[in-house]
Amino acid sequence: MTVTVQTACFDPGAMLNRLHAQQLGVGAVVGFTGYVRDFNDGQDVAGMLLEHYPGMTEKALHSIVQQAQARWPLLSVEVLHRVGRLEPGEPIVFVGVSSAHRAAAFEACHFIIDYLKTRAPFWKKEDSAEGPRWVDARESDTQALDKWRCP
Amino acid sequence: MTVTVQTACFDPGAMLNRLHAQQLGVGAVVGFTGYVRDFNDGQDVAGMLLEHYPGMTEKALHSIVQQAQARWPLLSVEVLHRVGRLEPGEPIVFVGVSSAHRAAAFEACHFIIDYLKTRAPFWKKEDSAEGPRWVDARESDTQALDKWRCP
Amino acid sequence: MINLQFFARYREVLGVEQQQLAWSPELSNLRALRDALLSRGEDWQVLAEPRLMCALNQEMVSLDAPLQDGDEVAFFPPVTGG
Amino acid sequence: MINLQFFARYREVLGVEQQQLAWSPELSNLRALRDALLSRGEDWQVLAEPRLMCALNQEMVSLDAPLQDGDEVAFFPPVTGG
Repeated sequence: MTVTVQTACFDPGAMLNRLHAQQLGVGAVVGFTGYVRDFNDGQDVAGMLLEHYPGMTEKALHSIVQQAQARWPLLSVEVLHRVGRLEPGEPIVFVGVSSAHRAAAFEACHFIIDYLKTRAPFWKKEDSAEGPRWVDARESDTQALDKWRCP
Repeated sequence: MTVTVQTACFDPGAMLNRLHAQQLGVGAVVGFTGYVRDFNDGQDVAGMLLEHYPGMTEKALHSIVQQAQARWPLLSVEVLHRVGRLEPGEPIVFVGVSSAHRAAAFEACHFIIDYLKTRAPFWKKEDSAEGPRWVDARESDTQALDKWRCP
Repeated sequence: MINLQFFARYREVLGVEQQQLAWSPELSNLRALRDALLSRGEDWQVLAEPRLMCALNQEMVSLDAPLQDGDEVAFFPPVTGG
Repeated sequence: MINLQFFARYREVLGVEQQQLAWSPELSNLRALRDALLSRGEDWQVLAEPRLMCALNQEMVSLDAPLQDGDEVAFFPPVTGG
């Protein structure tokens, strides 16, 4: 398991390929990449600044990955999240999971990004034509957690 | 949308990166890669031969992708499946989807591989210590389709 | 004419990959065609498997699908790609 | 001592990023600490927002979490990463 928080840009394809390297028990790899869009909540976005809570960020991400590992049989997990200045089209976050079978890989990857969205201390400030604005949390991100509640 | 059936090996990371290239409306990319494992159904696997139904294969894959596009708002879709001789550790299949938001990308990618598993005319013949054997279809792959039935 | 095709284990058991077959009105659907093939001998009983899959003109269909002269028909075991 | 931190919009509104605060037994939990901060003036009413989030020693907790001398406490708006 690797958790990385960095300002530098990264190559999602290279992250994806790391999840298989040399592991002949891996049958399925699922990777999620989040990108900066040029449009959000009805406004053009010229870029953004990503703030975080150093120290807590890494702890929160490790905790989320550990919850996923306790719930699904995973072989490896990679989480990378950028902070600082980002331009439209750049990748923000990568979550990749490998497993023997696909259902575990899909569910664990989706679980990790859903929890990251509501539990990891990152905040986006977008540059729009009307000046910078803090992005509002989406109710839909909180609702997304409902599907992971144990029955 | 691109659907490819080929004997040559491929680079999952390069496939993943193609799903974003130049599209500033893409917020989420989800990629699934299936690999040849060195072990299946209790036996070591030394490699496999993948047979398919040329002509129907491409039609079936296009049809599955079109169903996904009708159900979720997708920006691009890439499906690649290999045929012929494959060694343990090699990638067999890649399904990648891009969308503005993550839920659509996760669900569509998972839907496409679930349908591919039960609806696209591919057959695996594994080389094991006891000689070659045709892989049996899994009941769990048929059951996996249940989650995609419309309520 | 019906263009018949067999894949994977069925292809191996039958020793047949492709075959032309004269169409006749009794071959009204894929089930009638399958039943006619069963009468060919022991190897052909593989087509009686409950999980038999079939395609008509390269689309998966059930054995109830109607058959016409000129159709391409394929029989195969459950698919195992991905 | 309590090590107080504010992030994102709260940091900007309050003009404070980090602050030390003397601990006392009345500051029994995070809610008591938050309420004490509200009395500092108008800007501080931002901490009355119903969606206020808080962390105690870098773990997300509710306002009911008990507070001890030496703790690190952070207040911030709902997170928006990913």
